Amino acid sequence: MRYEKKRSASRRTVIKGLGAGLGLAAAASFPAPFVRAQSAPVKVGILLPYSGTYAKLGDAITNAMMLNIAENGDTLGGRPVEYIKLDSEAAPPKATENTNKLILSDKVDFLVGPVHSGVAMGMAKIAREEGVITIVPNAGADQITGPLCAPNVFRTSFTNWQPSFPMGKVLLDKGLKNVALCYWNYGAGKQSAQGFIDGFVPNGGTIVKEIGVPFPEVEFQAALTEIAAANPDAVYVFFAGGGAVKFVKDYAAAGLKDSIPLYGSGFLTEGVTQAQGAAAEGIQTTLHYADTLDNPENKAFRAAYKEKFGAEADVYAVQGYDTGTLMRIGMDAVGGDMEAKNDLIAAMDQADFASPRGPFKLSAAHNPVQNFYLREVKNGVNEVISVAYEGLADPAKGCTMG
Amino acid sequence: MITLPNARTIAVLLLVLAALASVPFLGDSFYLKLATRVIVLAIFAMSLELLIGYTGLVSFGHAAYFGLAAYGLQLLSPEYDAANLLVALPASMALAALVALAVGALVVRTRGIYFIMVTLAFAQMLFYLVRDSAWFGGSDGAFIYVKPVLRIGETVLFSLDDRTGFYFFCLCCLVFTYVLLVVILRSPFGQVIMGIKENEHRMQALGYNTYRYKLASFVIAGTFAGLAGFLFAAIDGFVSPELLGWHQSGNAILMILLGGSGTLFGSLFGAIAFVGMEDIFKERAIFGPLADHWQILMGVFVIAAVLLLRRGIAGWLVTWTGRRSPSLQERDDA
Amino acid sequence: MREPLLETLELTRRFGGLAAVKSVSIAFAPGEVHAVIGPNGAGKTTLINLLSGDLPPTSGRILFKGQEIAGRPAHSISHLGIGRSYQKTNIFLNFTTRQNCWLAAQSRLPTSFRFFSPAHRRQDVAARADKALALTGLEARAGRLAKEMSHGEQRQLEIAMMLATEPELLLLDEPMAGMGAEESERTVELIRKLAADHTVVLIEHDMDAVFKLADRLTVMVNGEVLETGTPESIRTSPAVREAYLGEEEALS
Amino acid sequence: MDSVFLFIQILNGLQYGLLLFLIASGLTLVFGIMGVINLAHGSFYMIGAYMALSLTQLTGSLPAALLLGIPIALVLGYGMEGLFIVHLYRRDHLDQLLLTYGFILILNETQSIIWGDDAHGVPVPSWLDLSLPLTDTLSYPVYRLAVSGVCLVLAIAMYLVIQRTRLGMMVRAGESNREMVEVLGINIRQLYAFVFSAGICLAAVAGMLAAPIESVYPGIGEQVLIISFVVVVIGGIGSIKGAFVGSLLIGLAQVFGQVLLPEFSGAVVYALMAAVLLWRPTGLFGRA
Repeated sequence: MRYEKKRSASRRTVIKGLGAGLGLAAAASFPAPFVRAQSAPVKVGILLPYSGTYAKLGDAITNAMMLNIAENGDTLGGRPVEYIKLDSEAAPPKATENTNKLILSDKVDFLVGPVHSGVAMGMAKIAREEGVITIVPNAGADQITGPLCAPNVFRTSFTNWQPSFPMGKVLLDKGLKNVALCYWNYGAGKQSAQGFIDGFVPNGGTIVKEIGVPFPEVEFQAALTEIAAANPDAVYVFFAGGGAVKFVKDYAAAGLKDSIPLYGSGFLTEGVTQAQGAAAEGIQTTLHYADTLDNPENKAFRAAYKEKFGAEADVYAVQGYDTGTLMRIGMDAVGGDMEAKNDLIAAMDQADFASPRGPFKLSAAHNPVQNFYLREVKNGVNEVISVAYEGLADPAKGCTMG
Repeated sequence: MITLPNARTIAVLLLVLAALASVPFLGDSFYLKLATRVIVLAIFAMSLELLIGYTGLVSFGHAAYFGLAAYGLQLLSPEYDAANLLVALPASMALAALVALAVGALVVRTRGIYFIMVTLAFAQMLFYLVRDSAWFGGSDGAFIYVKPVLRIGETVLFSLDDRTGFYFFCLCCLVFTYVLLVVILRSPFGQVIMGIKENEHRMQALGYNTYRYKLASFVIAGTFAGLAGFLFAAIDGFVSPELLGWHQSGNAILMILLGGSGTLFGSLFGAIAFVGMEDIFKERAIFGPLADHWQILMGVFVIAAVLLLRRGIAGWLVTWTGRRSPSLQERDDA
Repeated sequence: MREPLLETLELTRRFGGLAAVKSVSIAFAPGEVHAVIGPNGAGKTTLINLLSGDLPPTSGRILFKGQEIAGRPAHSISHLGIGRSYQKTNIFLNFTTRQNCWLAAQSRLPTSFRFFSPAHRRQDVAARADKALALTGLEARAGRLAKEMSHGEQRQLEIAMMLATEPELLLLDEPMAGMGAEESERTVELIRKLAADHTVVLIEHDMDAVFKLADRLTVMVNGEVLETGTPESIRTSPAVREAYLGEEEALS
Repeated sequence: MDSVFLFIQILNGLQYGLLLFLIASGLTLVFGIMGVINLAHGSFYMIGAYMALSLTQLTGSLPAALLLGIPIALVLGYGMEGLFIVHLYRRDHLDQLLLTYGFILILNETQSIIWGDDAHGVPVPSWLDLSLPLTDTLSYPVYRLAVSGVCLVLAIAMYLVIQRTRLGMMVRAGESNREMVEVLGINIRQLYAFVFSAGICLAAVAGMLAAPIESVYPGIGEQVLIISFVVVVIGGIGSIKGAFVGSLLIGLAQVFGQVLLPEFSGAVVYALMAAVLLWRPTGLFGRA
């Protein structure tokens, strides 16, 4: 891994002239020659979706992360912070190009992003090669902190496997032994399903039916009919966003809600209960966060977020907020000296703090070790019922670190 | 019919080529990678231009062949070792060509709007197959850990891991593609496909089995799209199913629009403009808060370009350099 | 009569419910100029389209040299030695005149799947193209873009392209349509010259031209053959007079 | 699978197919009659869905929202035709493709600005918010059946308009022969403006009717666009009958693909399309 950097003051002007002439110029800003000093801003490059389906997540993460750093006087390790935002468009073909831009052209000190797992893969590829400290604030692809894990790559969210794993035990405890699985048949859906299976089958549960719906198809009638035909004790699903809204409503409209209880990974009811309405009432899910978590950090965070942005914080905001915390921990440890990168990484690696989601620390693979909460939708709110699993770490299969 | 570009146009092209060739000497790895990407996209657009500009087939699924060859490299790369360029490159292009042959055999029987939709639909089918089937590494994409090398026997002559070397390799591929396509267009075969674009019915009456020529053109275009896809995968060593998606096909068409349909070299300008354009629209210093909604700017620009910039950058260049090449046909006549 | 070069048997083509060509049986003898005349909508152009393979017949047979060709695609019929010109000028407008003829001549190469040799260096193709240009008197126009030529010249080019494919049988669909008197005259001369070593099927509205050129005539009305015969017998046929002359006095 | 569930799956497929028909019929009309390819068709489906959201909030009832939304959609279509599409009739398909692609970008981002990026539910009208029990566990939402009914009525109405009225005669003439329309003294400009507006309106109505079923979220339009293309390809361009049959086939293929070939269900409808093309290159009811 290369930590040293080459910088030349005149380079940018040369490129600017030539690049503009050829139309190649990344019309990024061209600041005055970099002054190597502790007072020079820390550059945080943010690659998140600001357009398209995932724009809402990108905004929440960005807002909360900036809120966190603003609470620290807009500094990291005593240095001011400069943000460089880039729209990822949730488009994997552009992931490496955008990452290159932030790392090679803007020379960011920290790289934050993305939401989409495909983009995360492209980003991780470059981040691993260039060695820039990277924090993934959402994308849950297991590989990032699995086979692709790297000392400079951190995650403040979850692996797709994580939220589903605790539910296996929850269902068995309720005596629900025959379960049908239904999920979007793509990376996140399959990994989520695997998480559930890992927590369910070895403990004596049986998967009576597994239904993969082609992503991002939202026509669920066929799947619902299959579920009804299998007549399981319960159904466990992975859907998110618009698909989650539709599935929950369709499930209720098909009359299944009263006969076969519906469980899911927390994204099923995250940020969409308004749209789901009455159909969501009573659905239980597991996630590493709930809006109603009763701890002082959460209350303070939610109040501050609401005051500043006029909107309720959500799980994505928490992940963004903790991204800020993680950067603060690292930068405080080295007093803002990016040259002390190994120390910085070591400090982040050892991070152990009280997050709005509860206790937060990192596994050897740099994925959060965190509580998973069993939640139930009551009056459109995900109320915490219990801690379904305390301090769950991802198995990080294939990671050779630590 | 195709004529060689006139002296002034050639001079401009050589200047651009020289400018491109000088990029590695700036010593900036970001711009080097960006320029590599532009060149690879230019090859992609140029391959599509053979269909759109010279055979009259508006394919809206060209990314399928681009993406398949990209996956070809991924599949042929051992996890801890480099693939041999001499094997992986021809094999990936052959994969693209074979699939183009199978799809083409069905789709070139259709025309016009029908052709557009059918090519799109087949590309989507391939997209879903790559994304959902177990062979291709899943919906999140896959890595090529070690870049391919040119190896004869045990001797490694050249590795694509060398960014400068790779850049010149791509530049050579671009020049090679351009020259080869010009040669093809000037050949009897080239005359036939241009005749088909101009008036397919008459070509049939003259005794040409136009189906076979259109199919051949479709396969050649798919093969060169495969070349571009292979190189694209080698830039950063990352492939994703979206490389086959319809947005990617749309981008290639957009490059042709910007560059100007009717000249092969327009594709290069189209690729440059395409890559530059987005960055400009995303620039807050120019567009202020509108930059946050850069897709609106992009949309307005595309619409304006269609309505006003009829012949693209290349058309403008050809006019500027004097004599208009007869190969530039007014779209109205189509 | 000699063995016909081209023969239709009970040839029928329907468009929806409408039969444009109804049970048409005509024999075209080798070496003759056979004109097909009839009022608008008689089905003449549809007949040509069936013969050239531009349209498949609904039923019936077409025999060329005794071989069944009904339903074959146009390109395959062209290669048997049947060339056609179109009533509506059907040329490559953005190509030069010479390139138009080149493309036509090139179709006689065993294959055009040649990717690397420059097309314009093919001497055999160039020779055929130049010959066709010479026959039609378009040599001086060889370098002009087709779309920049006059209507009459475009009509000539239409015929030149057909000739560049060196056919044995010519299907001429109103070669004089829209031409001035002088141009018509030249075209009549050209067809006469061609008739020396080609069989010609001619559709034409200009009756002067038809009677100057035709060895035999077929009169079609409403998709059916009314009568076939020599110019003399057609001129004097009461049936033809009744069906046809009522609307067109020119037949004298 | 026992016969009851088989029957239910067929019902699922037909019901989904009817919804697809509503979207695809507008597309095939515009393709067939005007020869224009409109990539933004799906975006108008999306606009319809969002209109249903806002207008039901405003009026409190979906039928009222429909009554308000239809004229809005017609005006949007009329405006787009008059300002932009009109320049494309003599251009090639490449330009049509790009111009309407530009519209996708603009409309998607506009949606994000106006309505934000949240997912929203649109309530089913209370008098239709019922379910019919089919088995012990499974029942069928009445609203879905009602939508199927509306789609059927619209299909029949379109058939009658096209086969039996003077307007339909013009449409049919335009479909087969542009010159003939001019000869008949029909104002082709007006005809095109009407057809395009009607096509956009059908897309928007589909979006409005589907909103309570589908929910409303960003990107909803692009998904239906490509599947509608497949419907049109299978049915044959310009054929309403083809769109109808094609929609039902796709609906069934989608459902049974999921049940029988779950691993490749995403590709099943395209495989169906390939099979139809092998058999009939111009679609089931397309003209050669």
